[in-house]
Amino acid sequence: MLETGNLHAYYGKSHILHGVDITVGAGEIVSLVGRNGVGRSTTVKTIMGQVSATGSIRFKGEEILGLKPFMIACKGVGYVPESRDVFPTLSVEKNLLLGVKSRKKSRWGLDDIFRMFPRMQERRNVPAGVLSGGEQQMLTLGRTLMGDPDLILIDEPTEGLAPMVVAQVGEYLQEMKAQNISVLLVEQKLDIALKISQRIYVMGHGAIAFAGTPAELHDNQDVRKEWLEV
Amino acid sequence: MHQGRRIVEFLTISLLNGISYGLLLFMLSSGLTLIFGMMGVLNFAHASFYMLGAYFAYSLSTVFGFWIALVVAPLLVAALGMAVERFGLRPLHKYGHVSELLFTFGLSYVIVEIVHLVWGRGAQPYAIPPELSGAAFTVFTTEFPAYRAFMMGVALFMLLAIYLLLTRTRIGMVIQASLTHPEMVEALGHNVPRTFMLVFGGGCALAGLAGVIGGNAFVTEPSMAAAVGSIIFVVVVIGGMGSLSGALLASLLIGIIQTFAVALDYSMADLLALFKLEIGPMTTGYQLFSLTISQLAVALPYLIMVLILIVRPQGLLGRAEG
Amino acid sequence: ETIRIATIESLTGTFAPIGQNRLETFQFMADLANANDWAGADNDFEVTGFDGKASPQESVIQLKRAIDQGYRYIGSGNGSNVAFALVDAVNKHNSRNPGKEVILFNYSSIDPDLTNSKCSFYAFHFDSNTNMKIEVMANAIKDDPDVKKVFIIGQDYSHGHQVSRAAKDALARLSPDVEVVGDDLHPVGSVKDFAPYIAKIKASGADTVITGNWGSDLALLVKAAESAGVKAKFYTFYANNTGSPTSIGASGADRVKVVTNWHSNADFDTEKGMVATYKEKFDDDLYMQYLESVVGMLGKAVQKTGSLDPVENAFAMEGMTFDAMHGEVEMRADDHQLQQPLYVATWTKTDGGEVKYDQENTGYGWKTDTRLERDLATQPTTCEMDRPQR
Amino acid sequence: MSIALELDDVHKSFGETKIIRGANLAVRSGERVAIIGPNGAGKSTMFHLISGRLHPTSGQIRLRGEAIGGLRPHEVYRRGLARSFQITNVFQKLTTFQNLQCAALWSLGYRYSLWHRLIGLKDVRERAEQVLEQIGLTARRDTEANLLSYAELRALEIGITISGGAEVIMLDEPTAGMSRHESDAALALIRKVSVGKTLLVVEHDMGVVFGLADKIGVLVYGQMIAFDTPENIRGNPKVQEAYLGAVEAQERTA
Amino acid sequence: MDRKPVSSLLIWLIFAAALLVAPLIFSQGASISFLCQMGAMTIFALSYNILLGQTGMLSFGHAVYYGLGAFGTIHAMNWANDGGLAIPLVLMPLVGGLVALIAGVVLGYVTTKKSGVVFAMITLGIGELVFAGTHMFPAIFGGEGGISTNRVYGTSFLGFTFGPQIQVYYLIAAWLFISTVAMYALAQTPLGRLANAVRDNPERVEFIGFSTHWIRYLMLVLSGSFAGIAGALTVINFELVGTENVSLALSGAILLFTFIGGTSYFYGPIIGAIVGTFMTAVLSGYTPAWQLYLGVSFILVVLYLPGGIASLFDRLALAAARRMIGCVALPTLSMVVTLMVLTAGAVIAVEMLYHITLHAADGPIMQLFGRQTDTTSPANWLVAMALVIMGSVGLRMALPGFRAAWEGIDSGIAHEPVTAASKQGAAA
Ligand SMILES: Nc1ncnc2c1ncn2[C@@H]1O[C@H](COP(=O)(O)OP(=O)(O)OP(=O)(O)O)[C@@H](O)[C@H]1O
Ligand SMILES: Nc1ncnc2c1ncn2[C@@H]1O[C@H](COP(=O)(O)OP(=O)(O)OP(=O)(O)O)[C@@H](O)[C@H]1O
Ligand SMILES: CC(C)C[C@H](N)C(=O)O
Ligand SMILES: [Mg+2]
Ligand SMILES: [Mg+2]
Repeated sequence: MLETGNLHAYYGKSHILHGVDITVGAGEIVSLVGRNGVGRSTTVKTIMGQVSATGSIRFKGEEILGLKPFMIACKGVGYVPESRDVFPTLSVEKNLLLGVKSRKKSRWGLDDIFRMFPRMQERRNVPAGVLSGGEQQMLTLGRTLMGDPDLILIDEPTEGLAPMVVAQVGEYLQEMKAQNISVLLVEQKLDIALKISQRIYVMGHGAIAFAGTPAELHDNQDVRKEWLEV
Repeated sequence: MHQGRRIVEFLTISLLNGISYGLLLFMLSSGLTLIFGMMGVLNFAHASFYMLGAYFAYSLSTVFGFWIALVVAPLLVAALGMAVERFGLRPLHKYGHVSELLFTFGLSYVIVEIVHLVWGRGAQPYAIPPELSGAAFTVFTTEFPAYRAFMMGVALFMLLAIYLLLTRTRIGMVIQASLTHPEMVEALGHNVPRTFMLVFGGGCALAGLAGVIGGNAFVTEPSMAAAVGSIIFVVVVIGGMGSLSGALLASLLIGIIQTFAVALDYSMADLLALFKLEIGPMTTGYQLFSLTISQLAVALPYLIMVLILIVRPQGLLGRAEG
Repeated sequence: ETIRIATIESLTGTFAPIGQNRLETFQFMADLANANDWAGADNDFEVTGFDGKASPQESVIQLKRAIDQGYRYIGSGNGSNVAFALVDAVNKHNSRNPGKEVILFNYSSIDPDLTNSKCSFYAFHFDSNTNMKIEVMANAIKDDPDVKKVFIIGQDYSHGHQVSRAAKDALARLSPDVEVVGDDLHPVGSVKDFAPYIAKIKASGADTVITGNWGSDLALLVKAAESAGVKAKFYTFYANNTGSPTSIGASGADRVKVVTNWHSNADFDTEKGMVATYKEKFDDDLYMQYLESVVGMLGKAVQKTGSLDPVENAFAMEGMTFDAMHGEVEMRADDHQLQQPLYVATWTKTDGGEVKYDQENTGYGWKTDTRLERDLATQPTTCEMDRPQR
Repeated sequence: MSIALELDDVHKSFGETKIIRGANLAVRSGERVAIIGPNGAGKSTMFHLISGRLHPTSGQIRLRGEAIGGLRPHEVYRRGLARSFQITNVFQKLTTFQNLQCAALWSLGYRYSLWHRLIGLKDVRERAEQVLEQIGLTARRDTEANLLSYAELRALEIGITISGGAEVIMLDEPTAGMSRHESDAALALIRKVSVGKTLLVVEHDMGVVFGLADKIGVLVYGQMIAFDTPENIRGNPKVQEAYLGAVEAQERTA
Repeated sequence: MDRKPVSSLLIWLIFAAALLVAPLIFSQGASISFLCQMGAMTIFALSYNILLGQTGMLSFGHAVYYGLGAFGTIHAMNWANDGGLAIPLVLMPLVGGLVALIAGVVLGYVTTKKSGVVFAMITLGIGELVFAGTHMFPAIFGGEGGISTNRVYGTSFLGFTFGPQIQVYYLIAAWLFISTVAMYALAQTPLGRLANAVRDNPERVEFIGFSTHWIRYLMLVLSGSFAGIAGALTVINFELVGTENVSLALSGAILLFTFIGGTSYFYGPIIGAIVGTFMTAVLSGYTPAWQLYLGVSFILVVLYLPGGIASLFDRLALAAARRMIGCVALPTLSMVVTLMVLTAGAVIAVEMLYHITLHAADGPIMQLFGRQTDTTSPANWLVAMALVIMGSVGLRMALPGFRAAWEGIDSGIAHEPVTAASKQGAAA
């Protein structure tokens, strides 16, 4: 589904990614963990075409590096950013509708989203700007699904969520997997990552420091010591 | 009776004049409202695009005649507008609306000068096409010019077009969302830059069309932009920033009020005179008392605007912010 | 030597076409003078335009600039509002900088106060003032049977006020039976849609309109009247100024009249060819013949005094006569108001004969109704001129 | 001990939707209180109501006995209550130091003065520098705020809130978006600055909540379903199902 | 911080000295009255920046205060001329300031309730309203004719009659100095700093105990008063006021000037006023295209130099402070050269075009940079085009190097305490 090769990314002159190689298989949940500031968000932004980079990004076998973000999106990549970026002035419903891509016919409709997050249905007509932190998180997730992506990049979806909702989000991701959508999950909370993902990448200093299954990571004390714990 | 007839005649004609003037104002301000309402850009060069519309139309009509000009001139203006958006506003987007506003403000200076350069300082003999000169109908003895009628027609057509655009497409939503998070909108698969360019171009086209119509209804001269420059802002503000129906309402309001005000030579002094209060040049504040409504006509729109802003800052039909 | 004249005109804004024409005529006349040595073989005129933007303050700024650049002769082709400001500024300058005096030639502003209460030794006025013109107009109206109800409309500034004042008392004196059914003022240069005013005129039932409007304020007024099918007569001062003829067009034929000191079809044997040459040089009409008198009289003065000193030449010009294209003119010493013939003319189809030249390629031009000789056209003055001692 | 802040059956609805449905709360002065609750429960809204950004639809809000419901933010502040924001909210073009200077002005009685030279005001400078010290940004004293990193901004956010010396302080998710390491630091900071003051925090990070609070209030659907000591809150079954559900798991990884 | 007062004292001395010697350097005729205008405009621009730069209020009606101040002054002067009121000319600017202050107190309260675009619109409305109003009360505002006065009245002040232009200059210079000091001081007060806070984040200001409305109101009244002083000085200079002194055009012009100068630096507006007055008062004397040049340079500033001209100086100073002039010198030089080539080409073309449209009748020959130029000869057009092309190509090549070099310096800024200090900066 997704495959990056020797990805180097830059903000202005500061060199953030130093050759990142990750792959995401079809219908697979892959997590990207690591300390703050190591470049996880940058990685997903780069895939989304928002950060200038060199190397290669192949999606469904076709090179998408250098394409404009909206083209990449139209090819079936969904993105849930770290900063939730709901459209504050638009109503919740309009926010969701904006998720729909111009041409394609979508597997997900408003009702599916409302079934997933009943709270959204209640708040349907209020401007999204007034939603609580958590609600905004749900909204962005739903909005991305409306676009019917084959791969979703999610950056820290559980941030600022009440513990119970955090658990829910985990389940939603599972559900998507069931719908045979691939997920690249950037997570801060290791427990979830370990729980729901098939493979885990640990990132350090803008490069992949470890790749393997949750089990392997769970056992590998030194990696966790060096790259995750404080 | 003779007198009575004349009053009726006067009222009808004045009303028609007011409405047609109001509709021209609407043609002018609709584009402005559109651009502001959608993109949040206060386009100070809007009146300049109106002027360009008139000049293009003049030049074109000398070669191809009015009807071609009527279609082509607005398109040229639109093209120009898109160029402005693409090379002027787009790079400024990140600095926020004030710098966009300032850019258009500077642009208005430049456009006047370009007009000077290309067409000179004098007024252009941009004439009403023969098909449309003459009277549409006569009220008793006064003829109502066919061209003013035509003007009204075009304005209404314009209103319809915009309405369809806004209701039948998602453009509005996309733009509004892009105001706060352009990257996110792109990430959802919308081509934001192109949409912005189209909207701005569209707004300018409307101004251009107004120019084609207003240019020969009144005068085509370099100061024509400045002449309407601030009144259209008044319309937009009174109507409620970004509200199209508000703009329509405000335009008609101003058009009619101003037209009738000109006719009323009554002053406070006259009013008081009714109550046997004599106001003479000696009275303190005679200036104020002797001021006739027709003298006030020029100031009325601004007076209304300021009052509106005080009692109802979001304008007649504007949404309250926050 | 070169006689450098700085003339202050409105070269930008709504009245630019008027100012442009005046400047061009000035330079045209200067060339003519230089070709014919009006100021003697060894003196040449040079005219430079300064843009007063039709604003008193801006014009005074330009005056300062001109003076700073060493100009001693200043022309002014603006509204009376500007003229008053310039006269005032010139007086101040002269009193503060003895030996550096400048003098002002006003060839446009016709507010009578300029040659009465506000008259100045340093200012000369070459256009007949409102009182003179209105007197002639009122006489024409007296002899015009179908004038019964008059509507006076003017620009809301001193000139407009004066026209309305003068018109009302002249009509009262000369034809008491004529009724003034309306008297209205509108903002200067900013009205683009005159329809409301026309509706007003219409409602008043007037058959004749008297207006001192000029520039676009006249052009638009007539245009609006035309499109509302108003058939009233227009008695004007400036219907022959750039812009207006076009908008008067065919529909104004035999209805629009102008009271002026000269028009292109006024006994054209004397100014043979001049109208044509001007037309083909500037693709515009010659109507500011006053500038011939300005250049001519200054030249004559320079020849007489043999010096370029403004004060000396000012004295020389007092009471001077000059043989202008429309007859002999005299600069009256008491108030520096040029005494010259006056015409009343009507907008008519050109006929190659009496109506030879048209204006702005409309196919219509001016046909003289009456010509008033200079002594008949004069008016008394209340001016008490105080002159510098020499 | 006297009551510092008191909410008495406070309601708030936006149009139709009721957000706060009769919230009650009584905070003793000197107490450290944490407000927790599911997303959208109305925690931030409650803060807005207390701090004057929003006005209650009905009910009483009292600050040291005085009714403050309906006052404008600056009026509330002048009565000794300062707050921070969930989304960082500082003066971007001013330096860290100047940010704190501004925040200190009112309490030191300079109001809208135009007859003092700011640099000359010794007390303001000392106050600002002292706070700078506390929030550990002394090194960034003259850096423009918009050049600070996220964690530094959150610290400044707190700094601005405290430098007015108000004795009731409200912090809305002070550690949101911080790594565990960073939030530990933040926790320490909050402990330090809230000594002898009345503190209200909204937090989702249970580490912080339980590490900080003397009392915990649980807000669910606009109602304060519990207000008690941490131990009792942990035990409280209502809270369990309404909110803490997954907290155990999280604690483990913490 | 501690050594700043010293250095700024020096700067003030330089400033004063500059004001003293200016008329000696630019002594020939025209330039004295030009300097006078510049002085008044400088105060006006500085006062405008109290709103735009310091408080973040974009006003389209600042001329209202300038103009009303002017009208107030001229009536006071005429009154004084008639022996009615015994205020010497030197103190007239205070009258202007006072009138404007009152106007600010009256109009300001409503206008400052809102901020941002709404504020901009309200000021536009009030501006137009006052402008229209001036036409309705000719007895007070002189209608189309304006009001004139005589600045020479009463007993002379230390032997100054203020008839001669040079004496007026020194009067204006003195007031310019005083006002500048006052406005700089204002920026240093608590209120001044709070204004900056309002500019950056009005909402938060409410939460540190201040009413944003009140702060905006105070700042508007203050800046209005200084504008009034500027208006008064203009009156003293021209002895005439017209309604254009309250016009939108003037409000717009001052916005242009201020922004070109640079709104985020105290001294920006001074540069702006100098450049602006130069263009309107001097350049307009030489070319009809001056407004084009003004507009274009404004647009260029908005697009490529948001910090205004002042930011150039600031960066140079920074480069100097970092001893990095060396690494920017060459790229900058090449940049400047190519720009000049480009400009030259453009100017030639524009001037010839203007000649063709405006002075066609005077034949094809025109004076350009002191030499006869035939506007019809293709040669000249080719030259112009060539220059433009060379310029733009050169620009393309020079730009990357230029960018890189300066970014090299800017990138330092982040960790550079100096900048922030120098921004709130000395009036250099
Ligand atoms: N817009 C930007 N300009 C310059 N540097 C940036 C920018 N955004 C991020 N960085 C830097 O890039 C590095 C990686 O940032 P990134 O957001 O990818 O970190 P992260 O792994 O997502 O951590 P977290 O999201 O938890 O903060 C950080 O050092 C950050 O300072
Ligand atoms: N102005 C408003 N109009 C309508 N609804 C609003 C408005 N402001 C807030 N709300 C609603 O009030 C509810 C509470 O919002 P609030 O921000 O207080 O939640 P919260 O407790 O802070 O949640 P979180 O912990 O996620 O921040 C949300 O459902 C939100 O949509
Ligand atoms: C330019 C002229 C037509 C001005 C007019 N005659 C006046 O006196 O104001
Ligand atoms: Mg991240
Ligand atoms: Mg919250």
